[in-house]
Amino acid sequence: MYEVRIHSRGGQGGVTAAKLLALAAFRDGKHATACPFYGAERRGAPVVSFVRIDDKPIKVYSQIHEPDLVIVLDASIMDVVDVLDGLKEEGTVLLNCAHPVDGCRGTCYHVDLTGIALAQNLVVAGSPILNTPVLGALAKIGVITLPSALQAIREMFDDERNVKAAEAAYKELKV
Amino acid sequence: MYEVRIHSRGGQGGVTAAKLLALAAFRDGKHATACPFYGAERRGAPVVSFVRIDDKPIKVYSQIHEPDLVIVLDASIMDVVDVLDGLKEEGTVLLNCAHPVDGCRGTCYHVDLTGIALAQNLVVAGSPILNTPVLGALAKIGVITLPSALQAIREMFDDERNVKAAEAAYKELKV
Amino acid sequence: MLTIATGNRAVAEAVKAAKPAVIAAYPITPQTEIVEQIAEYVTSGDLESHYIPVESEHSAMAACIGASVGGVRTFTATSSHGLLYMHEMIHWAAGGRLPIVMANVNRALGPGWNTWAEHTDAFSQRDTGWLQVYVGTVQEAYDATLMAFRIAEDERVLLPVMVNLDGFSLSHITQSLETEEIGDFLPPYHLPHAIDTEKPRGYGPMTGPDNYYRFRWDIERSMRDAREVITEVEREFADRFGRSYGPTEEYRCEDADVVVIALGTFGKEAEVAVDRLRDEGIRAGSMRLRWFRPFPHLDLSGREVVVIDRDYSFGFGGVVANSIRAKTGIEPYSVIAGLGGQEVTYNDIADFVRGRRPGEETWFGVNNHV
Amino acid sequence: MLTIATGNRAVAEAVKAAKPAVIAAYPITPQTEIVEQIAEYVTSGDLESHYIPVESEHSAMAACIGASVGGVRTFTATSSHGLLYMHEMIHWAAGGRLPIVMANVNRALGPGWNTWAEHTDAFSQRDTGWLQVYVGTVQEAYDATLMAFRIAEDERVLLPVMVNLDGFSLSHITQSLETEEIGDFLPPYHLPHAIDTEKPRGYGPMTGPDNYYRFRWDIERSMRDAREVITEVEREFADRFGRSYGPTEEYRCEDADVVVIALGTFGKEAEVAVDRLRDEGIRAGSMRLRWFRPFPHLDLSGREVVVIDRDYSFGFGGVVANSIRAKTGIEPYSVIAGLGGQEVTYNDIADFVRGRRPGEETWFGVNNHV
Amino acid sequence: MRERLALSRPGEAASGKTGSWRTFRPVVDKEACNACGLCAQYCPDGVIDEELNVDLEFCKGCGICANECPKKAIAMVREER
Amino acid sequence: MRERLALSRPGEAASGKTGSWRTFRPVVDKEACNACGLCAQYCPDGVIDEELNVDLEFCKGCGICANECPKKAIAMVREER
Amino acid sequence: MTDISRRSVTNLSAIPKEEYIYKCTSACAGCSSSLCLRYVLKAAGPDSVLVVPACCTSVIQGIYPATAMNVPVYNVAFAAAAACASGMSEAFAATGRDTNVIVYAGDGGTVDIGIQSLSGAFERGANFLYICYDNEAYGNTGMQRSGSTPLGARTTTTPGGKPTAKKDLDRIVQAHNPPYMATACSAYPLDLYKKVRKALSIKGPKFIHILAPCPPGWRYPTEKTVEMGKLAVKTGMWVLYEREFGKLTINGPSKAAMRKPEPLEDYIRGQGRFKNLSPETLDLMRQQVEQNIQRLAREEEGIC
Amino acid sequence: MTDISRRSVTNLSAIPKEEYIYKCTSACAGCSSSLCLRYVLKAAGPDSVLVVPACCTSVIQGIYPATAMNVPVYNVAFAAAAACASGMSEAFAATGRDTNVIVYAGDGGTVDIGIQSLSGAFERGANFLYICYDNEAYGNTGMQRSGSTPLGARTTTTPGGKPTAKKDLDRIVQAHNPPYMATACSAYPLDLYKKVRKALSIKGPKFIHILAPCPPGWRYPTEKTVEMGKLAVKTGMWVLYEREFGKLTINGPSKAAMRKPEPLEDYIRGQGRFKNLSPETLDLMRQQVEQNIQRLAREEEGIC
Ligand SMILES: Cc1ncc(C[n+]2csc(CCOP(=O)(O)OP(=O)(O)O)c2C)c(N)n1
Ligand SMILES: Cc1ncc(C[n+]2csc(CCOP(=O)(O)OP(=O)(O)O)c2C)c(N)n1
Ligand code: SF4
Ligand code: SF4
Ligand code: SF4
Ligand code: SF4
Ligand code: SF4
Ligand code: SF4
Ligand SMILES: [Mg+2]
Ligand SMILES: [Mg+2]
Repeated sequence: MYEVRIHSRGGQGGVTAAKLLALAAFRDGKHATACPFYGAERRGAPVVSFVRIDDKPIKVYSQIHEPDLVIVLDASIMDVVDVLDGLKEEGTVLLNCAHPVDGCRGTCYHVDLTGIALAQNLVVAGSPILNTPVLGALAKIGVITLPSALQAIREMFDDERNVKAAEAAYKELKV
Repeated sequence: MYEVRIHSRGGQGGVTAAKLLALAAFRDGKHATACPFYGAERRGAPVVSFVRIDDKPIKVYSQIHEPDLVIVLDASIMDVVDVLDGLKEEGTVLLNCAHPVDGCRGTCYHVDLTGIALAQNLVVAGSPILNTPVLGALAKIGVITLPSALQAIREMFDDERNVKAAEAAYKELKV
Repeated sequence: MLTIATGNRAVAEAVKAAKPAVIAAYPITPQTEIVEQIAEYVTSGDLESHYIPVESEHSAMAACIGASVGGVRTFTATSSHGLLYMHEMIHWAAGGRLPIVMANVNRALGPGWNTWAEHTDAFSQRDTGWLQVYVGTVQEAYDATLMAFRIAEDERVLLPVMVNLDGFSLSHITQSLETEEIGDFLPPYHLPHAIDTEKPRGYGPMTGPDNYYRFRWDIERSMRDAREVITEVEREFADRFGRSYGPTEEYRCEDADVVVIALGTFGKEAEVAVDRLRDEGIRAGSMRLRWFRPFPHLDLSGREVVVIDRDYSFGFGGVVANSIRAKTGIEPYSVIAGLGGQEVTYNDIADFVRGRRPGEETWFGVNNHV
Repeated sequence: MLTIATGNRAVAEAVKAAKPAVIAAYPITPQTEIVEQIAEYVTSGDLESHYIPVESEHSAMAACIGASVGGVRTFTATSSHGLLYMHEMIHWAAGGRLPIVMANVNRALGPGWNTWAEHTDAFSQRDTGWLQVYVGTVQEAYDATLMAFRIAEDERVLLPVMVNLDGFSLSHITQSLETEEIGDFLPPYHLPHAIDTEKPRGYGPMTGPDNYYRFRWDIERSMRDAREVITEVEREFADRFGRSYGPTEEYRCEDADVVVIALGTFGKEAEVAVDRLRDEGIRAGSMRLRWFRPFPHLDLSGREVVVIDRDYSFGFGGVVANSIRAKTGIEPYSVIAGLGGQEVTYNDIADFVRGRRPGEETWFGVNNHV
Repeated sequence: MRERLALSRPGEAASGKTGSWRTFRPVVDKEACNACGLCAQYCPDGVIDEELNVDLEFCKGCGICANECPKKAIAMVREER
Repeated sequence: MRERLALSRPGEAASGKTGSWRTFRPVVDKEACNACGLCAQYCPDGVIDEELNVDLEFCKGCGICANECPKKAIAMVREER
Repeated sequence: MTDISRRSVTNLSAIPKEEYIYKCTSACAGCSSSLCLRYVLKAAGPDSVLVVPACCTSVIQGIYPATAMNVPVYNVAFAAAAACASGMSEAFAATGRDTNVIVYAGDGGTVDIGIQSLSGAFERGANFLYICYDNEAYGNTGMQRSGSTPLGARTTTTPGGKPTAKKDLDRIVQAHNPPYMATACSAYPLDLYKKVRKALSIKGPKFIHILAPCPPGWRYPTEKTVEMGKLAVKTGMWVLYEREFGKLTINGPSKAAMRKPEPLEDYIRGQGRFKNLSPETLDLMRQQVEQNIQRLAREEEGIC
Repeated sequence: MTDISRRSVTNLSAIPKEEYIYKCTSACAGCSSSLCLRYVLKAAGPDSVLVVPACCTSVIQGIYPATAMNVPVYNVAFAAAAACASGMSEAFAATGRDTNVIVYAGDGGTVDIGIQSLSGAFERGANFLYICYDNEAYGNTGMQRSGSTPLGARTTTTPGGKPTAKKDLDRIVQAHNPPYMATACSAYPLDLYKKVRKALSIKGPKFIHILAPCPPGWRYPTEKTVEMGKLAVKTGMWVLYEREFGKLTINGPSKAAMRKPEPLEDYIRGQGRFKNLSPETLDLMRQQVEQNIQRLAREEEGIC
């Protein structure tokens, strides 16, 4: 079972990112579940979501304490939340950040999703949309395939800018 | 245990009569309970109330099925309800009626409580008040003493016309 | 003072003695007399209290909640649909740890409309964190209401208490009643978490998964402590006023082979049945369950048990019978009787005992039973 | 069609397939998505239905009652305080013998506010005469909702059904979902006592002590008949759509020495715990209780039982543990866990089994336990 | 038929013969009457028919008919039983 | 002390440092400012003090201050982290 | 002897002879609410359903298994009438039925515990007729105060007289801009009949508020029921009007009363509930009556 | 550099500097309701209790064990605010305390599920201040329609736009004749401040209805919150007024707007929830705005 934890803030689309990832994995022929853990907070507050991907049906509903992959949609969260908590030794980290960040563990990727979203003018109520571009990055990392990523995006949104953003993230991902 | 069943119509004061009787018995030094059985009806519909009098504490809450005394505050009820149902062989009946009534069993008393109430102008919302005069009749029958009957009336009402009506009934009771 | 009174009147008398500063209630048959009597006391000045004539029972309980956390003793009374309509706030009052006292006049639930006695209304609130006591006489209605304030407000408890009396058969029956000068039996109201603008706090805010269950546990902890508090208060009450009560009232149980368990007036009427059965040579006893929350520790070992449930949990069974089964392991004969005021006499109760079939359930009056 | 969906979405999909003519609902976290999705379907025309955006849950249920007796299929959804607020009408719907289907997203009760999973909300309605089913997967949320209409509307039942899903942990989880063309799986709505102005009748009028209990008995009779109806419908569903369900879902129970009993998502997560325990050599099994009303006949003889209650009846105990005690005579190890979304993993569940103390109760996370 | 819930059927005398509630009975003086129909119109229980016959099985004796009669053609007479 | 119910205590940062929510940060040009105080008045979170210092630990970056400044003395600048 | 049958019909000719309430109900003698219900059902006809929350009307039908009502009556919980009716009306709409859905509710079930569901249903534009018969207290439970109890009236929960004013239900309903609303009074049954007919001809939420004097509650002799209603109108305590799509028409009897009102005391005096009313309270009542009349008169004139 | 501190106080001089809401709340960026609450508490001062039913305000305080509010806040069930407050105010009265009891509730908790307890408390004359901040939908649960959602607005439960008009809360409250009622808007915090002060100086039930634009709900960029409120007033969509003991005063900004209103489109255009509004709906809205203004203007002039 491949376990992913996504850190974001309310309104940034972390929950949708988890759903998209699960859908893409599902389109890859895997079993997948996505579960958000909602805090009591409004937009802006830290939120975690979990995605599990496996070849067998998944019966676990509790949170992920030892993720294989940690996605951080908002690097500022790292000041308040220990995003690397429990990350497996050989784990992977994906940061939304133009630059590499200190103190990362495992294989550490970064990409400026915010910049990509702003470039595509993907903004809702003042917040850039990060959930569709991040799928591109995940495809590049190999968690899902790029066609499934794009298909998942198209199933959920009918705005091609999201696809463009994902493709951009696929290209711009850096270690 | 002496068991009394009172038949009346909603608004005629049968429930209060039961309370008054219990109070008078209590003032006589007895144990007494009074319980009304309310139907789902409004004023005018038949209502039964029960009074139990005993020297020991009374633990029964259910209805009285074999009364020692049946009181009928409204003779017209006899057309619709079998008021004598279960009356003990040696039982007593008290009817609000100017004249004796056919088909009575046991010792059968009657008195024109309605007339007495109207004479005292004891009328509420168009209905003559029967519950205080009836106590006089009951004292005469010997269920309670007259002083206790009058005391009970005075404890519950501060209108001396009620006392007068009870005294009148005491006098006018006929077998 | 010794007089006669109905069960409803007794409750109102106890409230007059306890002097809650705020009373909020809504009328409903067969509770109405309580409300009317209190309104009368307040108008005449016999009771100095703020009586709030709310527009519904949900608001009655909400007003009591506001007043109780505002720092004063409060009381309300209801029945049946009124109780159901305040369900959300009943949960709230307990979660808010507010020592509100409520009289509930047990009545059946519609449809069809039925105003007579049944315990399903109160049992339907048995998970809420309220203490529940069921009384059997007019005197006990008075005594239990008084004690309810003392128990609820005890710092070890701080939970609301519901005093239950059977609709009509107790609420409207007239029996003798001794009222008391209660003196300092009830200490002044003191709520540790009363609103204090000098010490601002946020009451009942969002509480996450990490903390929520702790407060739930504290309710249960206080429920458990309440058993001791109840015993203490009942003992002190007996010392002061000469009438003693316990978690159950037992009648000729010591040597009984078969024990009838019931609540409220059936529990008293069962004593008459027991006398009859004893006359026949059946060693019967009666155990009237007074406290239902916290549920008492019962010792029934070696006895046959007949439970009368004036309630039902559909698709499951009688609530009392199954509680006893769960808590004692005994397989009672479960009789469902008295729903919606169905007439049950001591003769019927004696019949239940005579015809008992432990482990089975029967609906009184229904031919088609299991 | 095979896709992925949340538990809430699955419920909405099932409703779309069942085509109730009237839907009345009020939003509340974590149920909101159901309501929103249905509003979306109705607006887009995907579902031809009258959606009534009521002003409260009491009115939601009242509107369903009016519509159901008016002669059409109805649906509503709620959670937690919404469920409590409609308590009176929940009783009414069952007493009125109306086959309303409701999805309840199980959530804890305030104060403090807590939006996470707990079963106390629905258990607090367990006496009302509603059938209750608790689901464990997104697919099951869909399937159970569909079957709920068929079961409720069966002439042998004619009682409302509540489909329960854990707040967030199931309502918001995304899993795969197979939706169906249901064809004639749901026959047209037929209510024998639907309003008919050609045949005027008085519904639920004053009903005296002589008659009232008969109608209560009929509810129970139908509850008992419902067991058979449920089995039939679940069998037909399996035949048609290939997914089969029963009163419980058992996992590796055949040869188990110790069985974990839980509801909802804990019941699924327990299966993972069972696998781990088996790896350690502990012969564990899991029995997920699906139907809670009517309460299933359980055979647990010769087994140790660990019950996880995500609920509590204060002053009494865990509702599931005590129901099992009452109905089977077995003394389970009663674990109170997961209140208000308290995190419980398969490791924790395995720990409950490892450290089981039959006959005792423990509150997970509370040191100060009994 | 199995009755699943309390469904009552329409019928006269659903609450019994309410005529027995009366203390006073309306007596119409048809000579004095001008047939205005007001008594029938105002009778809460609809027990006065077009021919101004009072159905004494059901008349509750409220006296409204007598009170409203513009001709004072209705007298309320004490019932003797 | 035994806490019987959820009673929360007042304190800054009850919901954490909300400054981290920002995508854009207000930067006041004190030269252009006329000290009208409108920015402080309208800040929903009260994070602008009398000296017009923005408490960036808590400013959520809504931009109201900038939008309402009659002097256009506040610029919203993209946060780089 | 005059041929009475021929003459007696004139007055009632417009009104169907059919009665949908059988003799007898268990209403109190002299109950004006039952009188009103007779006319409501005559106007509505047999293809109608009554939705009745807890109130006197739930009781007067009689006890199971018989009912005095010859249309379907759905008895429902106290707070639930308007919501239940709105659900029922949607069900009928969904199945193409034209059946009238009529709530017949007391004042308590309307202005107190039922106002939320009433307000909600009206805001949503539900298609039904809501009738509130206002006996100004909780009759069914023995005359406790309701929000609709007038200032100064003694009830069992206001033994010293109600300290606050009668809740202004009509202005509350008016705020919801229903297509049709009207007041009525049991003393004017033909007027009520017409209003019910008109209401039922309009789609959407309709409202009729009937003043329904109640002998045991108001403490007057039963025979005065109609007289009491007329006095309410003639003194201006109660104004008969209709508001169709926002346009107000004050009805004849009230028009007359507004020109030359009878003294308020005539209304007050006959009622036990107003015994010992203080002169100050009476003055306040008088002011309120005048304000209300003026407000309505100005509205009708189109000034506001 | 200019000495800013000296000059900056002028505008705010009347307003206490004390803040009773700590930095930070978890309100959305640009939340106008939090802005309002700042001023409400400044006006009320520390001897005040907030009673808060389920709504955004129950969440923005923060999660246990910390709260951003520095006055006691009693969080209570959704439908219970006014009743709870009335009980609390009686408790304070019984113990001789002068503490302000203030309900701070959303529009859903006021016009929908809370209207019954509000109406009851006002009818009883309870002594407290009820403030409804109106973001015209259920914000806390993610913007479903409320009774207060305006005609045509898209919410998650009215994806095609709300088919019925905004419930007229103010006329409903007005029907209860409270001694003080007012409207306010988050874009005019000093006006709000004054109104809260005045309300709290009066005994009995007081009411303030605040229009509180909400960026995620109305779908406009966060920085436009104040602008949106001003536009509501300037277009006449929202009228600022006070009614003291029945006497209406329309406040300055609305007076100006009534003389020369800005085009309604300016208000509509900036909000995503009004996207694809049909011209007919816009016309209807315009009519409603005009009617409302005229009604208020006439009332102020004393015509009715
Ligand atoms: C939730 C609930 N609370 C209280 C009652 C009790 N109750 C039944 S009818 C009634 C009063 C009805 O008053 P109103 O609506 O004015 O009608 P009326 O009886 O005067 O005809 C009350 C308090 C109830 N049935 N349900
Ligand atoms: C009885 C009940 N039903 C539903 C809810 C869920 N709920 C909580 S807040 C809310 C919406 C509040 O809307 P509003 O009053 O307008 O305040 P806002 O969130 O917009 O600030 C809802 C539906 C609840 N808590 N209780
Ligand atoms: S007395 Fe009353 S019930 Fe009898 S006929 Fe006259 S009006 Fe009708
Ligand atoms: S009211 Fe009088 S005059 Fe008119 S029809 Fe009746 S009896 Fe005749
Ligand atoms: S951006 Fe918003 S939160 Fe930050 S200072 Fe300006 S108004 Fe305040
Ligand atoms: S609003 Fe602009 S001009 Fe006014 S004080 Fe703020 S920065 Fe200065
Ligand atoms: S109490 Fe009044 S309204 Fe109710 S039935 Fe009697 S007279 Fe009619
Ligand atoms: S949803 Fe709207 S009202 Fe609620 S906190 Fe956010 S901005 Fe404020
Ligand atoms: Mg009434
Ligand atoms: Mg809102």
